[in-house]
Amino acid sequence: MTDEVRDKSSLAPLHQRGDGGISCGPSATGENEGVGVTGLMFEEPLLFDQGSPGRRGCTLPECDVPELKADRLLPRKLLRHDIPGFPELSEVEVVRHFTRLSQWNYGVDTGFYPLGSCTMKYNPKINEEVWRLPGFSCAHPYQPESLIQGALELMYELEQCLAEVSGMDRISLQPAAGAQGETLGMMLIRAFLESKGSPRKRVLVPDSAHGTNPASSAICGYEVLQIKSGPNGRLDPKAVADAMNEDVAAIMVTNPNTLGLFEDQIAEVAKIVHAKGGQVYCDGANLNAIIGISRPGDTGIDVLHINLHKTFAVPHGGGGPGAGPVGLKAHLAPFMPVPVIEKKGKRFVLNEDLPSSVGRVRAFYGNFAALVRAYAYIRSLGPSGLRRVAEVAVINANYIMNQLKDYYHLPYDKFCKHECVFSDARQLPHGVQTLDIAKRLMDYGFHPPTIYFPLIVKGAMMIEPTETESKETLDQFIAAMKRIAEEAERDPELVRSAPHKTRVSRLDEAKAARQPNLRWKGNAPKTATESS
Amino acid sequence: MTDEVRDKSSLAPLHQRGDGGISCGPSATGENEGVGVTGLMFEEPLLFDQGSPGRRGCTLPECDVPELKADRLLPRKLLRHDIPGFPELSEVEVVRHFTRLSQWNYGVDTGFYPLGSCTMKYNPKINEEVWRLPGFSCAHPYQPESLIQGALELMYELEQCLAEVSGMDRISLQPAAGAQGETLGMMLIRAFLESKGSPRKRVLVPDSAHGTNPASSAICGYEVLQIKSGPNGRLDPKAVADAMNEDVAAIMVTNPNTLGLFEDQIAEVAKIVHAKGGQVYCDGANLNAIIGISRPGDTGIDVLHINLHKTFAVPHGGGGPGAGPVGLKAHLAPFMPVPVIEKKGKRFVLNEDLPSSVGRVRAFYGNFAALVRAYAYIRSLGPSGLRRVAEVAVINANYIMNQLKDYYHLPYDKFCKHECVFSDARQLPHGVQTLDIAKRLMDYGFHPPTIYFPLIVKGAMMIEPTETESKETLDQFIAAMKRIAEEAERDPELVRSAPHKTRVSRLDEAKAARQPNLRWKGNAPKTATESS
Amino acid sequence: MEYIPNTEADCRAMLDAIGVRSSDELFADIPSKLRLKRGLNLAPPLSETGLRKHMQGLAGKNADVDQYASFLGAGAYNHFIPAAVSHLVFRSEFYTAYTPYQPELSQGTLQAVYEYQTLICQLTGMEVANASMYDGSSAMAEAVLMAHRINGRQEVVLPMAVHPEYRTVCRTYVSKLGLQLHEVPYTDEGTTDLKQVKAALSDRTCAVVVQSPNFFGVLESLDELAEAAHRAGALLIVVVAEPVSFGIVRSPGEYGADIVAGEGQAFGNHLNFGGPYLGFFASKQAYVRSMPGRLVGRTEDKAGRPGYVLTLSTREQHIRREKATSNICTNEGLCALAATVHLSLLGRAGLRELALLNLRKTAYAKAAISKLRAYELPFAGPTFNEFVVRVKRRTPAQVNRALLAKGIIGGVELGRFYPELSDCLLLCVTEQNSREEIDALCKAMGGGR
Amino acid sequence: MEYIPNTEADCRAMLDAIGVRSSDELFADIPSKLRLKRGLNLAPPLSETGLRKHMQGLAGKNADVDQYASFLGAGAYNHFIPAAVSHLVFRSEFYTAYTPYQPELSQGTLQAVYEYQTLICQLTGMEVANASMYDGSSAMAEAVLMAHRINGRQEVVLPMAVHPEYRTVCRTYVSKLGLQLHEVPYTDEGTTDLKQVKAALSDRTCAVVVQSPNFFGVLESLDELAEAAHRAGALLIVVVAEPVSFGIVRSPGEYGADIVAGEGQAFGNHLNFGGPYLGFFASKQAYVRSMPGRLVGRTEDKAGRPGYVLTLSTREQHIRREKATSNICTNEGLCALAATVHLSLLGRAGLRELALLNLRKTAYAKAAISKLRAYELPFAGPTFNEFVVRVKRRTPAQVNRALLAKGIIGGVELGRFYPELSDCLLLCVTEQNSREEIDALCKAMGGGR
Ligand SMILES: Cc1ncc(COP(=O)(O)O)c(C=O)c1O
Ligand SMILES: Cc1ncc(COP(=O)(O)O)c(C=O)c1O
Repeated sequence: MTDEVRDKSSLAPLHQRGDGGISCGPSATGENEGVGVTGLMFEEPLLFDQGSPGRRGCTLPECDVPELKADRLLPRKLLRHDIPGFPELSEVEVVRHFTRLSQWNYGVDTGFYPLGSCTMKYNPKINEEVWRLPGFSCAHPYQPESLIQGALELMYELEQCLAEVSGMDRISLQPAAGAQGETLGMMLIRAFLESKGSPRKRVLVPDSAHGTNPASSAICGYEVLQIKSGPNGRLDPKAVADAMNEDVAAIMVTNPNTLGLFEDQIAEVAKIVHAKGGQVYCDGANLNAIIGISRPGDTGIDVLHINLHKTFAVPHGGGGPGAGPVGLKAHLAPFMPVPVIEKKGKRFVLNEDLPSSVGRVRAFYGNFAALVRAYAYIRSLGPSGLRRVAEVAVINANYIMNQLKDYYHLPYDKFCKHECVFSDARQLPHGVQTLDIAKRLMDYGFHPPTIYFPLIVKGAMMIEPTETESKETLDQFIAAMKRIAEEAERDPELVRSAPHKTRVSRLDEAKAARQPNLRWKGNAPKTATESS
Repeated sequence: MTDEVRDKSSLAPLHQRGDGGISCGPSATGENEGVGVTGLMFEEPLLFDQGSPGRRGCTLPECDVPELKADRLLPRKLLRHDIPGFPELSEVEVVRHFTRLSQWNYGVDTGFYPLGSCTMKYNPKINEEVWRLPGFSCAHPYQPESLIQGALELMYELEQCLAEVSGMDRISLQPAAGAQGETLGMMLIRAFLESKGSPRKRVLVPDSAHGTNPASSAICGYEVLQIKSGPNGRLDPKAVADAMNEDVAAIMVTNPNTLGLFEDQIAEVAKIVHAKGGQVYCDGANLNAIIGISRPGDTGIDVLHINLHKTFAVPHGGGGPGAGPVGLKAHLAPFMPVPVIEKKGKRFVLNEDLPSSVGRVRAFYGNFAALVRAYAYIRSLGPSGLRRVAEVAVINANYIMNQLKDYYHLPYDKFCKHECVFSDARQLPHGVQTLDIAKRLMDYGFHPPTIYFPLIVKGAMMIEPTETESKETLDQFIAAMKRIAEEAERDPELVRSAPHKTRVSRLDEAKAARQPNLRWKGNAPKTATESS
Repeated sequence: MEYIPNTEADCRAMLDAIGVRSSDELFADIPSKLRLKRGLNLAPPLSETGLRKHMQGLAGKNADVDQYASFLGAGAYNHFIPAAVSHLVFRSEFYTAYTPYQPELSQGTLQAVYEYQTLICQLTGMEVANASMYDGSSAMAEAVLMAHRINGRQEVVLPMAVHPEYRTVCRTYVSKLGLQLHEVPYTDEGTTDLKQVKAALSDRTCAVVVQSPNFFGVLESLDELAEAAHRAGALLIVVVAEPVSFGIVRSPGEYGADIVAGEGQAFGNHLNFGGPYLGFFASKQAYVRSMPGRLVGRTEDKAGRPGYVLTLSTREQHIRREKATSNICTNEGLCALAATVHLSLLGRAGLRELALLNLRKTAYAKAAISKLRAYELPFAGPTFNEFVVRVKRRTPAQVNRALLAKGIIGGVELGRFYPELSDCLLLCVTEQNSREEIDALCKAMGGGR
Repeated sequence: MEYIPNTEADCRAMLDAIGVRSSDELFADIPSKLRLKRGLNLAPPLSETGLRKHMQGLAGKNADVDQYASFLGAGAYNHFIPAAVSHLVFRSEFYTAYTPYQPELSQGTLQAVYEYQTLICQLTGMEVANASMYDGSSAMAEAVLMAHRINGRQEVVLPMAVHPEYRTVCRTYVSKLGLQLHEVPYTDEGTTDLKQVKAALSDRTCAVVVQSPNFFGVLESLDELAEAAHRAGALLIVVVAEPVSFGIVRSPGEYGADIVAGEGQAFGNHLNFGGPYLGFFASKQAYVRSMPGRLVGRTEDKAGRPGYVLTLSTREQHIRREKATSNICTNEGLCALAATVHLSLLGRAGLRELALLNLRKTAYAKAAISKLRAYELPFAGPTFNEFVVRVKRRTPAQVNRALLAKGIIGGVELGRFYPELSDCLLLCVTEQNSREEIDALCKAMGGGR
């Protein structure tokens, strides 16, 4: 802890504080390490290691009511007098702090971000403009219905759009993300099965599934039985049939799956599961690959979630928020979470009166600002544009797959959909593994792909270019990947010690987990348990 | 020219195209120069060297009228069919292009920007929000008066504020920048003198003046007579008296002047000039130092300009736009440019009817969006806040001056106002000059001060911290300056070869001027004169 | 607009390289009967201008809190947001990034989350905080699940003074795992009935949940609740939906809370018609390995320079799958960033001042309304910036309609959630409500005397 | 709010270091009689919320073009601006930077200006363009001054079909140097009277100025004007106030223009009640050293990497002082950046399509209005997106008032600038005016039949 305790008022000498350095073009002389970092980029201490007592970064509205003292307004024993260590900064300091931090980040607006399964497509700027319209961003969720007709209409229309795109009968816009969509979807299945007599015990999940699938099953009180993928990377109806029985509540299928392959036996699988009274959940995270071409709802499934922050261009925000609407077939509609939006004549209403509803997975109605963006996106592209998304996303992915397959091991050598998955099998003999390749890509200016997922491919590199990348960008990425393959043979240490050109070099994740340091403690009040 | 002609469709190999590189932490291995640049920062080719035929970056409104062919709408001989070489880019490409370019720039939001005479203070974010209100940013200048009352009221009120702050009788908000303010101011003087019989011939300008002063005098048809500053860096009334006669139209005095000193003899000088029928122009670019403390209008001057993009926190925009309102005494009011804003009862009107007006220096009414910001700034600070600006700006400047005076030659050793001016006299013996020191500051993360101005200080370094910098930032800057002074002695080559840590190293300005390359020509149509 | 750079010619070149004649061949693996044989039945594409107009039209059909004086709260608060917040949050390096899986390219996000975690600890008085949850309600549900993981017990005491929608969410989440929720009533003070809490406690009690300020705006007696819970070996979960109260009210940590979960929207996030909001989540250090959600930790790089990474991820779904502490993956990162920026701007003095301002405005409004003959304040407990008003001669709906006619959005009609309070309104007064607005509210309410 | 980080204590520490007791001592050099003995008489400070409300109040007293259908042009054009433009232009690295005096820290600004210069050359068909001027009107005045520097002649032919405010600015600027302006009238076509131009030409003629599309929206015959001017040894200065026309109209460069100056607001810059706008300025290569304003050039760094710098600055005031080619210092850099971004987004096909759309909409409106009995189109020349309408039975002011009552802002009343056209309106139709708006305009105009 001691190295974090700093006297923020005293002026640390430049070389300790490391402030303000910018650095390091190819002609760097290196005479002053410790001052500079990389590029036009600054060392920036924590908020808590800056500022000066009494500084403030904003003015509050004037107090136009009597200025009673706090202890005349609340019982003294409830009062808090100070928050030691809380920031004391001026507006310019806060602005520079976060401006500098932002410059340490890589986003889609910076460059190619081929994180597989994440669909990091470009986020249109007009969508960022429209969700901020005061009628959307400054509307309170409990405003009287007459004053929220535009919001309800938008949600109602978005439901229709998503139902059409997914082939489902109804849509709930409530879930805040894909995983919450899964939670809700599995709850719907559970409620349905309960209404038929028993919730059952178990959920089948393919071994290639995203971690949220088993985790969501567990939250809904189910055991998870893992199903092994077939040799072609797809679900084998036989394996499903073997595992299926009256204890099985459902199967969760990701389609297209995390290997970037379409589950061509999905209809067969659904038939098998339905025959034994089970339900079929579809993880629609990868809808981008098939939008306008095939509808999950036409493949025999019962429930589905869609990640609006993937297929529908809602920006991911460095971690969120997103939105994970759930599509469902009519038989599940009685169990939908409340409220549902209905159209009564020309008015839109919120209906809370659904006696069999599972309840709610969150307060209010959903991540509305994300819904606004997704709706705007759908309206911008229209039907042909959405289909073109899938086509180009798939062409782009296959192009990368084709161009790199002589350089990296391709466990499933087929055409892919939205992404292709390689492994490090060819580089391992040189002592270079997937992590190294990923880090080395950074030196070439690219964000790495998703790595070590799906778990069924050892050392997986899952590359999803999306449709918003140009051929030139793909070619540059391909060239960099080829070069790295070459480097792995010629100079493996160069790759193993990457990245070399980022603000920090490879970070010690093991240390972070071994000695967790999860917050600044320079000045915090110590509580009993903590000091013990 | 050949090196600029590139085939934009073919994929240049990575090392030629240099795309996508990011680079160069202290642990850089240098194995791949040519790919990386510095930091999380990208090579970014020109707009014209990117894209692909047929790409487009935006959609236009749908055509809802008959789609007649161009040649049915205009005579064929007037028609243009194409603009070869014009960009063909998608939205994501344009966004990445300018995002990356922005990352090569240094702004006030990035760090300390002590450009002397430029008053690079922090630009409050709320001001950026309010000028964009549709009622301001989407109002057409020729809207009927009843639909622009808010804009006129704002301009009227801003005039009152600026008149109070400057001590002048009237304000014209028309000029787009300081230099245009000077133009207008000198035109007012000329018109006034003409009305008295003769415009006269000459304008007196101190040798410390900004280049715009003599240039503005020239545009108004005056010869310039340079007045030597006194040994204390200020105007010597004696020198003015010697130069003053009936041929002299005016004197242009910058107060506080470009050495950061208050012209304490200004009243005396004004008396001398007025006695011979001349007028006194005050360059108010440095008003920040005295706002609320001394008013130029109370010092005997007749005309003044103020740079709203300096004292009044309008951002400088990487070159502009700014606004340069002109203050004037009542005797000059008949000559003001049209229109003037007047209040008639509760209505605000534009009055074009000023028979003796000099005319206009621009279309419409001024850089309105800049005026909105300046008005917002004044309303945020109020009278005490504005005075505090001057106090802290002057404390900050004197602190730097005091802390560095043992390291750098200080030609005028006095308390200063908003800025202090050093020279490279102590470093020259080591072969290090002002330019080197400026470039070396970049390696420490600071924007250099203004250099080689004012001209009367050989190798001048003009440092203006403004009031929006914290003591900690000043201390870091001071530490860097001290370290550079030390480096200049110990390792002059290190300083001479700076900067070492920027995206590009020192640029060859001589070459740029010798072989001017002022635009991309890869694909431009050649006109007769050009190919000759 | 499709936002697709590649032209037909670009695609052609790629298809040639791939060695197929058309993109159809790439979709050959989709069985014909699973393909859509028609175009999607959606409206044709809009141009950017067309879209802007369409969206302006929809937005224009909603009222916003700038057009009306609004006294709505109940878990969604209209607070001042400095202009610098959205300027910074919408720097594209932040908002177009993914979850920071690759720390060397995500130090901006990661340091900001570390700062956010610190701020949440400071506010709540807790030792460790995560990187965010979906919203306050699901954070509360996850807190209950976490308590269950910690002590394995099955019963949860859930006061009725907790936000009704939060309770529904909790029930929806936890019932699948067989947990039982015991709802306990509130007193005349508007606080949770301590006696009933005590009566409900046993060695099967997993946790006592308490919201403070509670749904009625009343501050609960956390000291007594903590003592009672801990005496029974249960955990105390404190929920805070209006975190501006942290500026002036003693922190849950000081009372020994084990988990603090809540809604951070009030800091830097717009009302957004209910979302995205910001679930915050903090606990005692001892429980960190049972925590849901992402955590950022400080570490160093190969050269010993400090840096930040996602850590303790063996708790999470991508490693632990069905055994994970939660299934959360995408969270509310950008909302947390907005809160971090807002709190940095408010700062030590500003946050306190903001809280005090809310207290003062609310006290002013309460005093004025209590003087109106047709109303009374049913709950006597101390409040922060919300309070319940009983309408004596009309229905709350009538009052609200009358207010609306004067350009005022009144309070939440409590009958919607509490049949026994169907003659009551829940009003919220923040720094955004000027004295004139409050006076206008009282005048319009008084109009019905 | 003062936006000052340093507290009293910080200042105290600095004053101690300086060695003075108070800041007063630092102001001791200002003679007492020159000091203000009282506080400034200004309104007290507003909080951010107070300011926001105050400014919303003022803005609300203006109409904006989103509320009304507007047919105003005349040098300020309501065009579609893609959302990406302001997102990019307001990245703070751009807008909080100064003029790029230090190229190593300003490559972003500098490369963008180089690109802007290229785009202006491409649009105008000229060989060299500067980094921007204040606006179209002052750019035109500077073009005349430049022509004077080039050939030393004193007389300028200035058609009355040039924007009246531009002419006033020109007169204001150039008269001090003894230049004479000869105004020449326009014909029934609405074009400049070529015969009169020829009559005005002599070996004293410095330049012929011509605006195209001219103030009446009519395209001038640049070929004949160029020939006439050049035959007299004068320069041809072409002024363009509506640069969207470049998308479909042959460029001035193709006609041999010597200098092209104009207003670039139409690209990416909002109406802003008249400013800031964007003066663009281009000329033949041969005249570059006589050009006003900043120029960015490509060069290389010590390692041979390409980079950009301000160049040929020996023309400028900071070097040449009273002998400079202009006194301009601060220019309209950010407006030029907005234009660069907008043009990049429009691109080769988009710009042409935009121009065509303006032509088509205008043709539609002209055709519809020409059918109204109470109006006629006095000028027969080809127009781009503006045209003059003669009002037969009422005054133009009456028509405008009637339109306003229908939510339509009509045209500029030409009597304001041309007494002989006091029965005329100048209407502008852009891509922002929907067919419904145009139909509504015609209907409302027709109402007066
Ligand atoms: C296949 C798959 N399923 C589920 C998820 C979970 O979605 P979210 O992160 O929105 O909760 C993801 C996202 O990473 C995914 O890729
Ligand atoms: C002292 C002084 N005068 C005049 C000017 C010219 O002002 P502007 O750049 O606004 O034209 C400047 C700005 O650099 C200046 O510093």
